[in-house]
Order: sequence, then C-alpha cells, then structure tokens
Amino acid sequence: MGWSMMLSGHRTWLFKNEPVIVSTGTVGGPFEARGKIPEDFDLLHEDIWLRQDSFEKAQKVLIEEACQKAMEKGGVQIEQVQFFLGGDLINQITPTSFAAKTFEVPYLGLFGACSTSMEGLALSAFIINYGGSTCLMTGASSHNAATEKQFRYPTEYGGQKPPTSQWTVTGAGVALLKDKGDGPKVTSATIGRVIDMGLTDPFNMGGAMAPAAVDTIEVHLKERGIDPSYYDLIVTGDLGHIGREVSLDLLKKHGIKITEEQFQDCGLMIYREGQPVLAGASGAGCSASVVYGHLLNRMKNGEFKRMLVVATGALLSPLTFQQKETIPCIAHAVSIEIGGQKT
Amino acid sequence: MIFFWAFVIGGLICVIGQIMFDVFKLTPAHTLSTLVVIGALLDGFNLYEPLIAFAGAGATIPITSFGNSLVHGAMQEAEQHGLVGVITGMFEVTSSGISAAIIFGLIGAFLFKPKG
Amino acid sequence: MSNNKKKNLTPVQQEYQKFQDEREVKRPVIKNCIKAFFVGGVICIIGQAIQTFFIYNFDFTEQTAGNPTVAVMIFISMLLTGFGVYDRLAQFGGAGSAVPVTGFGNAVISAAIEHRTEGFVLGVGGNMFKLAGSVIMFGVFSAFVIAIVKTILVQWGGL
Amino acid sequence: MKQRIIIFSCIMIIMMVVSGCNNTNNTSEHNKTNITNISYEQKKDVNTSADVENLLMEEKEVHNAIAVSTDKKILIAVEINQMERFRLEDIEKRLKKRIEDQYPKHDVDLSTDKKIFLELEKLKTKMNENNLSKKKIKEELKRIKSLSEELT
Repeated sequence: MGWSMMLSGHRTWLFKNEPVIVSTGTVGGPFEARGKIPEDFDLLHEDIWLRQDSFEKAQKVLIEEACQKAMEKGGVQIEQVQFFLGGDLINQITPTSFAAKTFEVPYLGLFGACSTSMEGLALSAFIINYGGSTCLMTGASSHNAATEKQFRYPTEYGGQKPPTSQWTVTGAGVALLKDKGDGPKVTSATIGRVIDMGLTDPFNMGGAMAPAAVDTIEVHLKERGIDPSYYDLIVTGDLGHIGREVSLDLLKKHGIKITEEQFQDCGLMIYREGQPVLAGASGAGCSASVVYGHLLNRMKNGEFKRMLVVATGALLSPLTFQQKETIPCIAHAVSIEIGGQKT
Repeated sequence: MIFFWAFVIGGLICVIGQIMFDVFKLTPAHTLSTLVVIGALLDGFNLYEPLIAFAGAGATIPITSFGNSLVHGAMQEAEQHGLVGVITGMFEVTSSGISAAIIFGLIGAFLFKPKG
Repeated sequence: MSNNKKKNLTPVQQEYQKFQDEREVKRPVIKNCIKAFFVGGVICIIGQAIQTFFIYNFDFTEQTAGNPTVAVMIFISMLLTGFGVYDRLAQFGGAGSAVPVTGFGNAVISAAIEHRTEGFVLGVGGNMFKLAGSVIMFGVFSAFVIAIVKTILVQWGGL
Repeated sequence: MKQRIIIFSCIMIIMMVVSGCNNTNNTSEHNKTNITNISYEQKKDVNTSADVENLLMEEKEVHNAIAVSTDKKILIAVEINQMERFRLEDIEKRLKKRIEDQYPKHDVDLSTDKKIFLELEKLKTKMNENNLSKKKIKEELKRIKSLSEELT
C-alpha cells in the first residue's frame, strides 16, 4: 500500500491495517463510584487520596492501576508492551511521566489537555498501522482535586462556580493496542486544528471547545467522504450541556444531518442527575474512562457498531488566563468500529 | 434590634459582592480587593463609622471593614505622630484579623487534609 | 472592557460568540443575590452574637470587641474549611460567604491546607496569602493614600 | 469523615447553646437592675445623677440613660434609638455639651457604648446593695472610664 493512500484529505489518517484495542483498564474515584456508570469501571476508589500523601501522587497511582488492569485483561506482561503514550493536565504531565518511570517502558508524553486520550489513540493506531510496534499502551488521566489546585483555587476555597462550569473527573483510562487480535478496531483518525474563538471565561470550557469539535467532525466526514449516518454514535469528550447544545446547533447550521440521539457527550454520561457537576464532567480522564470503559463495553454488547470519538481540549493554563489571553481549543477524532467491515 | 440591622446591612454588602461576581464577572480576588478599597474610601469620608454604629457586626464582619480599620489605625497614629504614623499605625486595629488568619491557617494545615 | 476586546476579534469570532451567548446558561443573578443576602446576613448575625457575648462577659467595649470577634469568626472558618463544609456553603451562598471576614479566613486557610504537601516553608508559608494577599495589598495601599491625604488636609489644610 | 462531622456539629451546638444562655441571662439581669433603680432615690449624690438621667431622657434620640456621679465627676452612658445611630458622633457631642453646660463644675464623660452602660448599671446595683464607700466608687468610675478610652 502506498503512503498517499493512508492520508485522506489533509489531516485524516485511514488505518487500513486496523489496529485492535485488545483490552482496556479504567479506574475511577469516589465521585465516579456514585455516578451513572460505576459498573463500567474496572476499579473504583473510595478515598480520593488513594492512600497517597498528595493528589498528584494519587493521580500517578490512577494511571498505574489503569495500565495494570489493561495488561491483566489483555493477558500481556509489561515486557511485551513496547511503548506507552499518555498525558494528563498537571504540571508538565508529571503524574504520567512518573507512572512511566514505574513501568520502565519506552514512553512518549503527550499534552492535549482533555483531548489527550484521542491524541494518544490516534498516534498509537498510526504507529501500529505502520508497523512501528505490535503492542503498546495509551491512556489519559485526571484527578479532580489536583486539577482544581492546578487550574483554579485550593479545593477547600469557597468560590462559587457558575452553571457553565464543569466537574473534573477523577479517573484514568488506558487502552492496550495490538496489530492483531479480537476487539474493536481503530479505523481512522482526524487530527484537530487549534481553534480560538476569542472566548475568555475559564468557567465555560464547553462553549469554548465546541467550535473545535465541530471543525474536526466536519473535516473528518468530508475527508472520509462519508455521511454522519455512517456512525451509530458520534461522541464528544467533555463538552457538557452547553458545549453539546452549541455544537449540535452549529453542525445543523452547517448543514450536517446529525440526530440528537446520535450525538452524545462523555461529560454527560458519567454522572447522575443531582450530582453537583453543573454543566457536566470534564478532564482528560473523562473521555478516556468513558470511552475505554462504558462505550467499548456497550459496543462489545452489540449496542452499536461504529462510533466516532471526538475528544476536545482547552489548551489554556492559569498563566495565560491571568495574562488575559483567550482560550485556544483543539479536538481529535478517532473512529472505532467493531464486527462488520466498513464499506 | 441591632441583630436585625446587622443582618440587613451585612446581607446588602454581600449582595454588592455577588453583583460584582455575576454581573461584572470579576474573580473573587478582584471583588474582595475592590470592596476593601471601597471600605477605605468610605472611612476617608467618615462614612463607615456611622454604618458601624448603626449595624454593628453587619458592618464590621464584611471585608469592607478591613479597609476601614486600616485607615482608622493609620489616622489614629497620624494624629499623634504626624505623617510617619500613617505607616506605623496601619495595622494597629486590623492586626487581630491577620494574625488570627495566619495562626489558624498554620494550625489548620497541621490538623486537616483537603477533602477534595 | 468587553467592548475593547470585541474590537480585536475577527467577524467569525464575533459571530460565534453571539451564537454561543444565546445558548450559554446564564448565571441566576437574582437567585444568587438573595442567597448571598441570607448567607451573608446570617454570618453577620453570628458575628453580632459573638460580639455581644464578649461585651457582656469580658472587659470589651463595642470598640474593642471587634478584635476577638474577628478572631473567633476566623477560628470557626478554619473548622468549616478543614471539615470541607465551607466550599459547599460557598457554592450555595456565593459572595455571602466570601465577603465576610470568614471568607478572608477561608482564603488563607484553604491555601495553607492545600499546599501542605509542598512542605511548611515553601508550601504553607509561601502560598498562604496566594489568594488573600491582594486584599491586604490593596487595602494597605489605599489606606496609606487615604490616610496621607487626610492627614495633610487635617494638619495643614486646617480642615 | 462522619465522625468529624458529628464532632463538629456538637461543637457548633455547644457554642450556640452557650452563647444563647448568656444572652438570656443577661437580659434578665438587665431588667432586674432597671427595677432596682427606682428604689434608689434617697442616697447622697443621687440627685445629680437622677437629674442627669431625667434630663437626657427628655431628648428624643435617647432610648435609655444611666449616670453615676461623685462630687467632681459624672459618668454617663446612653442608649440611642436605632434609627438615630447613624448620627451617633454628633448626638454624643451635643448631649455631652448639654450636660456640661448644666453642670459646669463637674467633669463630664458621656459614652454610647453598650459596655459602659452595662458597667454603670452593675455599679449602681452594687451601690444600692452594699453602700459602697466614695473611694471605691471613684475607683470604679476610673476603671470604667479607662475602659471607654481604649480604642483597639
């Protein structure tokens, strides 16, 4: 096969060799345990500290456990894993790097804010598709308290959050990919552009990220030359109520026929009504744990066959916010399919 | 009676803060800093003391009274020692609030862990 | 402020912001104000009760009872912060819990507790006034300017 | 976690009860002293203080007044009506002036502070009950006055 055939359009990769998600590992915290999908987590913790002495160390443990679960379920030893691609939101992605130190696997650290999960999956599929590896792991994680501390105020500080703000997930999701095997296949990926619509409110991430998601979805459909109805489910990472509504309306405005039921958001799947999450969930661990846990389980149960995951990320830091910069956003789309071959 | 007015005036000052949060979209730090400056200005025009006389804790508990006390301490010393007093007397009245915050902050750090 | 920013935006950005604004969930300003009024009012009543307690039971006058009252309020704030109640109270009460001196205490104490993992010198010591520092700075500076002006007016202006 | 919440709520309840009790105790005490005041009329030096009290009670801003005097000093505490409290400083000055004009030979001190009011009430009750010596009264007045002069 030629190189040109792999690239469809400007920024969509087609994975003809169909890398397989052999197994996944998802770990959640206490808040997730009381959410809507606790049975889809492999491991849930009652203690937000995970018996560590800092939130950052707790997040490191989240990743380690998710990796271990994925390897356990995939029947793979750590020596067989050739690469680990991952990232998170904390200072210079140290939790992921420290977890990689524990495993001593060749490691690529990624930062795409909350889009890290799909950034990692797209790159992993690419590497495997080109024969760069036969077995690797990719994942993303976030920890509510560590993220609050990093991006907003101390966790115990009394700051009122507006209804547009979102709740960072305490959780990690890791996928183990192989070139051959049973399981859902990664068929294509569209890499996002950084899109900045000039929004500045750090408590309204959904509204800021929606245009990035819309852009990536549109380009993906166009470059693959398919109709939205090709997918049973188009699921965004963590847009929340506002972001989902905005992007749905925006897609309709751009003439893309997409139904309400077909267009879902991970940030609205993880928690129950009544949990104080305001506009929904967010964080790198949100899309990672929901996709690798809940959604792949549903896929394996035959509920649907083709899904497009569009993980969105807001590429801001507390520094840029304080320097009055706007919020640039990105979204990466990866299609995951099971069973019946694509046309 | 003083309890009623403490409730009303204290509540109203908080409403001003809430409007600054929600309508002007200020961060808590911006809002509180502005309120402190407002308190200091009010005392500059001798308007804050009557409010305290009227509403008691309704005026002394909100952060505006911090600005008021700073000016008050500075003015007291200034009356005795001239301009130098402005600096030496600054924390005369407010020292208890700041030292209490530091001491209890440290004790809190010994006793508690954040709950997340 | 927002108008100034709008000028630097491209038409596409402006159009999207309008589009987004229509769909954004607005802050319930009136409801928040009522909640802030009650929470703030109740905190002030508690303050008044403590102050009255000091006046009746110790050698404090209305003038001097303010100091121990503030200290007790900050102590209460420490307990509420430490037990993880204050942030929930604040989500309900908004400015009602932030504006009273307990909110100042909460800002200092929450930062102290949070950064304990970085040690007592660099963590607690260095970050304690991370949030409350600006209040002190602006308070002190404005008080300085006002007191200087007032002193000059009183002493030399014969006011 | 749960344990801590329980402990904490206990502390809160205890604090509330303690402060609540004190308040009620004090109000009852307050009422009592007002009653004893009436039966106090015959003592020496009383005329001055009673006159001062009556004089002040005539003022429309004054809600309640109490005065204790020796031959040289008068120490007065007044309670001002709530709605007039905005002009507390002016009223205080005016009332003081009025008493000073009336008793030019006396050294007049007037306070609107609740604490001074309470202390004077206590002193009056004591004077009423155990017939305090003049020296003792002077000492007490001096102590109360110093209390009112404390600023911070």
